[in-house]
Amino acid sequence: MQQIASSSSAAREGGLKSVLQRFPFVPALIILVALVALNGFFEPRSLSFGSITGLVSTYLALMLLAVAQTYVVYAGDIDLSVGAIVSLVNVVIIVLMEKWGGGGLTVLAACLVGVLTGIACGVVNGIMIAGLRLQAIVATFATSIFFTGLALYVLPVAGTPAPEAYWLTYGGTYFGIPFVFYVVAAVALVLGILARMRLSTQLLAVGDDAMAAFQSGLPVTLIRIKGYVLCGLFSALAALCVTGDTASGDPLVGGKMTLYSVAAVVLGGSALSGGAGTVTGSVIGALIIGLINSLVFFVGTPSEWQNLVQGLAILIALMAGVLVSRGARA
Amino acid sequence: MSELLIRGARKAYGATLALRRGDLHLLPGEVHVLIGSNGSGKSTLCKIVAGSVKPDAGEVLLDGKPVTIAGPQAARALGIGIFYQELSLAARRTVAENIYLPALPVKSGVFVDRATLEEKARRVIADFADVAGEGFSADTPVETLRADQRQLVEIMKALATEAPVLIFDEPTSALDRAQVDRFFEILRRLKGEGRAIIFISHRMDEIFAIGDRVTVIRDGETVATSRIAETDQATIIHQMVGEREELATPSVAPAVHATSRATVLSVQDFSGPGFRNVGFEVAKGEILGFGGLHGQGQSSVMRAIFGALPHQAGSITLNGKAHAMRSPREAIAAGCAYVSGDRRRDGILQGRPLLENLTPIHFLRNRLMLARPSRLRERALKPLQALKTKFQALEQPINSLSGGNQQKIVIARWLIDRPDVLLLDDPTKGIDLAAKTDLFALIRELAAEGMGIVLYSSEDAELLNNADRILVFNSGSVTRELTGADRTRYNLYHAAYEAA
Amino acid sequence: MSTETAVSTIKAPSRAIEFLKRPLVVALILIVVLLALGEALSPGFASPMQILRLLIVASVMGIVAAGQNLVILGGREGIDLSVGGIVSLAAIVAGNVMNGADGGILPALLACIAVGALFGLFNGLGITLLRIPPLVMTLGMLGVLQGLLVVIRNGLPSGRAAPALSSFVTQPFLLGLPGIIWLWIAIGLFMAFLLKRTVFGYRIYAIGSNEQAAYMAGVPVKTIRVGLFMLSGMFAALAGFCLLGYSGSSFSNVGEQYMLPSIIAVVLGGTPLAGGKGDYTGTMAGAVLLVVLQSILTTIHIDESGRQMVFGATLLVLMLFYGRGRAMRG
Amino acid sequence: KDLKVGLSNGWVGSEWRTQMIDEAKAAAEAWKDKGVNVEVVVQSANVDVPGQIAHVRNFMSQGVDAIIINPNSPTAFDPIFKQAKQQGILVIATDAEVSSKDATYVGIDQKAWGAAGAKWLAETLGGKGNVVAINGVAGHPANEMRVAGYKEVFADYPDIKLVNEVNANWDQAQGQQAMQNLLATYPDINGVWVQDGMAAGAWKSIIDAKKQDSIAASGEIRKDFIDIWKADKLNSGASVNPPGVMASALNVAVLMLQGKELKEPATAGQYGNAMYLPIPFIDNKNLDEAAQALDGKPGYYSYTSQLSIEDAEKLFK
Ligand SMILES: Nc1ncnc2c1ncn2[C@@H]1O[C@H](COP(=O)(O)OP(=O)(O)OP(=O)(O)O)[C@@H](O)[C@H]1O
Ligand SMILES: Nc1ncnc2c1ncn2[C@@H]1O[C@H](COP(=O)(O)OP(=O)(O)OP(=O)(O)O)[C@@H](O)[C@H]1O
Ligand SMILES: [Mg+2]
Ligand SMILES: [Mg+2]
Repeated sequence: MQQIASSSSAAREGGLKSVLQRFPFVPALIILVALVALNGFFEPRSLSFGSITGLVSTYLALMLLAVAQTYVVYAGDIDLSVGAIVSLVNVVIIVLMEKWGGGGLTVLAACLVGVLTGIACGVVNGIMIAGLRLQAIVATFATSIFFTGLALYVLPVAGTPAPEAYWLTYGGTYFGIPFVFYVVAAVALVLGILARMRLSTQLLAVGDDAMAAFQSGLPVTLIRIKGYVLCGLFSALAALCVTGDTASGDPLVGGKMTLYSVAAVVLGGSALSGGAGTVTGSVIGALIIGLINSLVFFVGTPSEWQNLVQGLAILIALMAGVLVSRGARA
Repeated sequence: MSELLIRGARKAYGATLALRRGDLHLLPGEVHVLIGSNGSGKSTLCKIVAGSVKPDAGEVLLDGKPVTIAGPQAARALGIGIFYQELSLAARRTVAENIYLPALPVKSGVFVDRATLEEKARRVIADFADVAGEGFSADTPVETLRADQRQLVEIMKALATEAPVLIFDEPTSALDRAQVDRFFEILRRLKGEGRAIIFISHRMDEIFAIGDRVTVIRDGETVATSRIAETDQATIIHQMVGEREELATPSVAPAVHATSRATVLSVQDFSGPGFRNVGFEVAKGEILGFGGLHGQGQSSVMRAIFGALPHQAGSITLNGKAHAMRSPREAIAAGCAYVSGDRRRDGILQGRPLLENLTPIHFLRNRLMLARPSRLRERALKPLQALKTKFQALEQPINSLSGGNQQKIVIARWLIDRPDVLLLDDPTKGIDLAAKTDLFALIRELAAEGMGIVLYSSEDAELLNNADRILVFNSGSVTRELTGADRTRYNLYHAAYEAA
Repeated sequence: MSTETAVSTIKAPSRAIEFLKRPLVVALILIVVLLALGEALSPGFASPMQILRLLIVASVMGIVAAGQNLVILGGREGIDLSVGGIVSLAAIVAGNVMNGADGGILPALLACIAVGALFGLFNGLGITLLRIPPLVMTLGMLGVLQGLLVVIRNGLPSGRAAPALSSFVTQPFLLGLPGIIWLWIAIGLFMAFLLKRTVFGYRIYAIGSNEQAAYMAGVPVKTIRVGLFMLSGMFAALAGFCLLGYSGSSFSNVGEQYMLPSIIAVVLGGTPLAGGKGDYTGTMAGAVLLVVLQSILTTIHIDESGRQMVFGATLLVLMLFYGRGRAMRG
Repeated sequence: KDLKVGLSNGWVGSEWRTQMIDEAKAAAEAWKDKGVNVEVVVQSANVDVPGQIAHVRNFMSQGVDAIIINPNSPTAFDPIFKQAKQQGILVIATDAEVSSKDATYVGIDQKAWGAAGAKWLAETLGGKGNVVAINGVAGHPANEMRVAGYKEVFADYPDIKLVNEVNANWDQAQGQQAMQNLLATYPDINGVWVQDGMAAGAWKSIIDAKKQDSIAASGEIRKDFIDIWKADKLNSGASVNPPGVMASALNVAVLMLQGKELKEPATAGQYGNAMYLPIPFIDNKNLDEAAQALDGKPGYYSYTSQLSIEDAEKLFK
């Protein structure tokens, strides 16, 4: 009797747990929904279609950057240079678009070079950390200084405008749907494909226990380098979005985004120690950061308190994210 | 059909020469036992063959052709599969993913083929389905499994390689009897298929049950290879220990009864995670054995007494005083000691000098604030000598010792200041025969000095030979107490296997 | 063909080589090389006065790094990103308490140490009781501290350093060395004593190398870890206090420049981020090395982009010397 | 009609910014006496460019009448300002110029600011000597404009030799360290061009090296520096970037919202949308006046000036 009762309750608990195990971003999603509701309560117009579009186009870059960060976090690594990569790619494409005249085809070519730049940065990071076995936190901090220097070299002063063709497209509306939503859909598709790829599982296995993965015969170094390459790639895509939203070059534009990308990954329920997480969660985490910032304003926080309230809210959300996702695994 | 020849394999870690001259000739269709005391270089030799350790010298010939084994991947490609003593599992991946981690089935070149994966995994699991225990399926994350179940996953992972050469480095150390039996059945089948199998174990009965030939390795050097049928236990042990003649016959201490009847530890109505209504008393000078199948609550009870697991009900009385035992600190202060068989997790301070590994209990029990290395060194040496630990200096990092010697360090830390109660939770896991003998002699001595000792061992012989009294655990409860002449293998098995 | 046919005798690595591979020695050699290089590039760079001034700057960095070092040694991915915020906060608190009066020095010191300890305590409690990863907890705390700085500055006059404190930091005090260098030496001795001769020190290494085993051996894991974060906060606060003496008045964001460099100093000093290994002597050399490198770059006449690229690349090269992890295939 | 004005500040790392917001709030209060209700809503936080774009979007969601922004980028706001204008929102940038045609810049000319300090330095040195420059954040537009300003001036003085330029990121301690390194490597420098925020630090190093009698260097407009300046009789001069710029911008914005038209349309500057405010200059001649103006203020308080409502009204038809 007793045994039956206890086992059925265990099954129920297991049900909740397995939901959290399959979808570790559920808690983040709940926070997100709550934040949307609160934003709407304090400023109904923030839920208008235009405002939502604005929110998405502003934070699309951070979402992509959080995704970028997630792939290295999968393998138990971290990349503190993502912001610098965003800056570098931003100035590279801006300078190229200006140099090449800013026509449709040259814009695409510049974007391609930008993406390759991001990938190259990822390769550098990957070789430094996986190949030469430097510690990720300090090595990527060093590469971030290097990439920033490079960005300053490419474009010493913020300001060169992007061709109208570029940012009007990014901000435009096609068939009644804003361009950014097409981007979101495309990104979702790509992420779905990546999640089913062997590389995702391999990255997670490496993050779980690198030695075990190596001894099992996985090419650990190569896998980690691929993680950094994915990170560089998505950082470059984030830079394309930043450029679309800001329509100009700025060698420092990404600097502050690095730590936010780490925060977004944690908010999304991924473990910084590696081996567990989802990119969906990170995307949600990025939106949470954006919504916290606007909510703090909409509730009418006095200006001198805004930073503190935002800081506290993010700290609490981070703690909640960690606690809940651990509850899912414990 | 593969024939493997290893000649003159050599590996040094800094000043430690792990393998001096490893030779091994492995034939298709045999189970080749590799035996040697702790730290003799067995795992090192295996890892060289598996590609995860780079040898300093030596050659490997596969079917007569010299081969270069550049890494684990290369080894797999050459048809070598391995079970690692320390396991090679990704805890948060599922059983199926772990089994096929090195070669995940893919479709369209890049996507994981989940359906094929699950199906293939189910087929491998099916071999062990009835002995694997509850909660073991293809999509269970490995982190939720028990130690024996994890070992089964590692076995399946090795089997799934379908490699002609298979290496098993202590695959049975956490398995219960039924699991071992099943594993051996499979080994015999593979042997029949012509696979070449290396098998390592410290359990003599297993060696004689499954082996065809045996190679003995001593101090990093291969000393002899013989057919199992043409050798015996005494000869093997003689080859293992070299000149230490007196150890050739395993010393089996007769059951001594408690010298004094004074109760030192009393546990009543004890319930917690994995055990229910357990009650017993340990007298001064007594060695109380915990028996039964693997994972029936023996370990949990000990950990709960030690404060490392919470208990829900019951009382613990030590030297006449009741204790809540909310943490190991409290238990240690009360005079309790606990030695875990899982030294990597619970025991050693990885990378730290022996001295630091030896002193934490001493600090706590003497409420010290300052550490004076010269004084500490003096204190630490005595128990190390008593355990015949092999080491060069107290400043060397603990990972420069072999597994067995690491375990001796962990035990020695408890002996600087004598505890009143010693809880031994499978303390000899991975310890060689000679060391075991030393250890049990010492335990008997400690008991004679008035300590109360609780011993759990996954090896029945160890229990029967050393415990004065045995409580048999089944499904978290004590189902039988064996004393005096009742302490027979038959009674032990009978109690262990009967339905709770 | 064989795995490795050469029948080699194992070379016991010679003592000299072992010695030269020690992080402390490498750092010291590099410091000398850099000073010589600096002197060659711009005469006067390695003059005794200038070296003294570099040491003053290095000592502030070194004091922050002392706390960082302890937290990192304690393992479990120990890291303290909030030190930057604590340095700033402490400088403001100290400046306001002493407000230019020598008599206020002691109360100011006590006040800012208390502030450092308090935030260290918050960090420590979040990390141990709620088991938030240190990177996440201290990152969140950094956000809170930055917000707090804004609030505090709105309500407080900015303080000034007492003359005695200023001269303690910048003027010769004993044997021609400023007081702060003596303070740093004292901290070096204190750290050596703490780590090598106290039970607390032994326990730091114990929890850093295997927390679970330490717990089973009766080490009060949580208490120690909370203590480490409190010490880190206190060292950061002490550095903020000294920085006030260095710059004369407190101003916002003084501490920002110490956050990641303090970690770099620890790593250059031979303490791996994994913890459980390393000591403070190396970190001291690491701090000097970092400061010498930075100031060499200030004195050579190149563009900022060039400076950053050289700085980033040099850090990477330095890490390659001895910041590398172990190979998977031993 | 009641007016709602959004103030956006994307960096909170200095007291100057705090004062800027406070003065703008005070200016809004002052309109009450004129019978105009001006409600200000403020977003002031350390954000990156995308974060500040979000500020603007939040203001748009709230339906403000005007946005006054101290922008983190000159060009990045072009698209969002365009949207704001389409919604009928008046956009005014202050402190740093923006390229958007949909916005007006009300503030000082940063290039002239840099030039004023350089001119003072060059003249103080009698047109000759070795000079070093300590700049803010490399790549930041305000910094680069100031740099362009001093470069242009120094080019006119062939005997002034600019021996090195370094960046100390508008951080006082970094400015102090940079100065210390520069003093060690260039023992014979005569002049230092340094921006506010770092000047106090640079001066500290100069004083520690006991070179205050042989070096002329630019100074700061914060009260605690001006006190030292006065007490130690430093050879210094400071162009004033008054924190009151945002208040000035607010006054202009309110008048514009009331439908008034500028006498001279804002067409100055490289983007042709600027309306420059005068740049006061403090040197030893008027130091006492400046000190008097700051009397009784806290140490971090900056010397300030702004367009009063009356001054602003004079600019309109
Ligand atoms: N990674 C390593 N670093 C340093 N020394 C090592 C390392 N691995 C093994 N050794 C040393 O090499 C020797 C042989 O170790 P090995 O693990 O091969 O022994 P073993 O025969 O498998 O022993 P056991 O029965 O205890 O598992 C031991 O002295 C051990 O301390
Ligand atoms: N029941 C347990 N079994 C094994 N390990 C544990 C257990 N509880 C905690 N630990 C390990 O020890 C760490 C610290 O645990 P803990 O409770 O409880 O510290 P403590 O020794 O009680 O410290 P303090 O005495 O300061 O409270 C945990 O993070 C975990 O790794
Ligand atoms: Mg072994
Ligand atoms: Mg406790």
